[in-house]
Amino acid sequence: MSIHIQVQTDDFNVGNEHNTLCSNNKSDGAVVTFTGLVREFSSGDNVIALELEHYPGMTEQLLKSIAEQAQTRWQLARICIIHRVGYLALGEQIVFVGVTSRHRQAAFEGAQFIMDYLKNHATFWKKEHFKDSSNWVEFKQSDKQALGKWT
Amino acid sequence: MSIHIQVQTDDFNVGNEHNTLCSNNKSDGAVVTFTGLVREFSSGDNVIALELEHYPGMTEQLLKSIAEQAQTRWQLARICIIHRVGYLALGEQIVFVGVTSRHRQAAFEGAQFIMDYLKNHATFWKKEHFKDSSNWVEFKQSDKQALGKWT
Amino acid sequence: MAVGNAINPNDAISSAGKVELLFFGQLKERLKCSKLSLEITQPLSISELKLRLVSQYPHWQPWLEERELLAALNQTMSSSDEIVKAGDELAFFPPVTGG
Amino acid sequence: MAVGNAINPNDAISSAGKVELLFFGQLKERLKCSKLSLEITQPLSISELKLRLVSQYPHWQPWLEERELLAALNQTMSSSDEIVKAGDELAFFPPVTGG
Repeated sequence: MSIHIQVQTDDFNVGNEHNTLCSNNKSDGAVVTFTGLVREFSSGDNVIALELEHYPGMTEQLLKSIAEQAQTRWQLARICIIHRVGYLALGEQIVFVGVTSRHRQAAFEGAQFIMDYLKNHATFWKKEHFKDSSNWVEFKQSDKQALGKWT
Repeated sequence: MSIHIQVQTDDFNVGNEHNTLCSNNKSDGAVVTFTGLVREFSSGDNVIALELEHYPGMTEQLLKSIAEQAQTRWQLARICIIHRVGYLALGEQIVFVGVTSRHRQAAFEGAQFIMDYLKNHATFWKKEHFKDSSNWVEFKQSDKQALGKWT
Repeated sequence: MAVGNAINPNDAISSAGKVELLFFGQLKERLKCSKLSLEITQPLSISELKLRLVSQYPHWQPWLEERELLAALNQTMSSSDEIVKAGDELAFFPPVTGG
Repeated sequence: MAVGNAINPNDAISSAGKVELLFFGQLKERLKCSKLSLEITQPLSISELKLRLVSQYPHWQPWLEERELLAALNQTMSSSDEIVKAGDELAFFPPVTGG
């Protein structure tokens, strides 16, 4: 079992991360990935960029703890979580979660669980930049509700 | 909305498919992919390869129909389904499902729905090759049960 | 899963003609046959057509009477009482195992 | 989510010393402060420490009394009655919005 956690300003390459999850992995037939990108979140407004900050040290520990919880619930041999911080323009990648498993359902559920917990617990804060203004993103109740299915 | 369906003997590149799902896509902040690989399925036995055949024409139509059903249930702007046929060695990629959505949950559920329906309805047949023998894979009841959550 | 007809059945002036039969997966291997043209003189149900095949190839009986065998008429999953006409494409196969 | 202590609090011979305060996100912007060393003379609860901060920086009051404000003591999410000692790291921040 392996867990790879990375918080970074640099972009990541989904193809490379996928290859790493699959290589020298004799037993897992299922790989599920989630990638989050900067999009026009707020209806009507035009987001041109996001700015992400985090709590260095605590974030990495929280992500590791979320991944470990996922591994106690599902048979997930490999987990990779990459989250970017800093200034991210429209279209850029924000977050990657990739998991491998022997079983399709476990891979889907494990990846979804990690994203749901990350959204609710990982110490990141997001600011939306518009053409002439910016504002901090509010916590979404729908993210809290998403946790309901795992309890 | 776009649907890309491909049944092919050639390998696919997950990174490239991911790029295609994301490029010129202004509105979708969530991308979920599933990749299935040739692994040691049967406990104890050593699968060295799979052989996949399909019903040309019918398969592509079924996959398109599954993708269309997913798009009526979830807001999935782009769907890509690639399934390989022919002789596939241990470790090779078999199937790729990638979807994009505005919403994380929709992307996860849409991709999982497509895989569950593909497993139950798409006209592929799989033969496992061992060192000295081979046999056709039996239909798995667990795949039928997986459909339960979508009805 | 409903799928539109891929092959338009002839609006048969005569109802006699050929049905194109296809076999896949384990069934194909057991029958040692992947396709077959069957001459019919009038429309008949899929189960009647199976009986015709069994009378013509008696050693196929155990495989064609397999309880889990599926049939697709003109590339649409079909039940055994559906009617096959000249010009149709009819496929038989075991439960699918892709993905 | 339980996380082990990242910083070992000193086994204080004297209980006086510094608490390292950190502020993140919108709170950091509103306070115009990302970190602060606070001298304490004895252990006190997180809510008592907040009162100390408000008495020292009265204009911080509305932000520090924000109902949804979260606190992490030595990088572990903590409730307001937990005790802060010299050498501890204490962070305040709004609900998280990553991913």
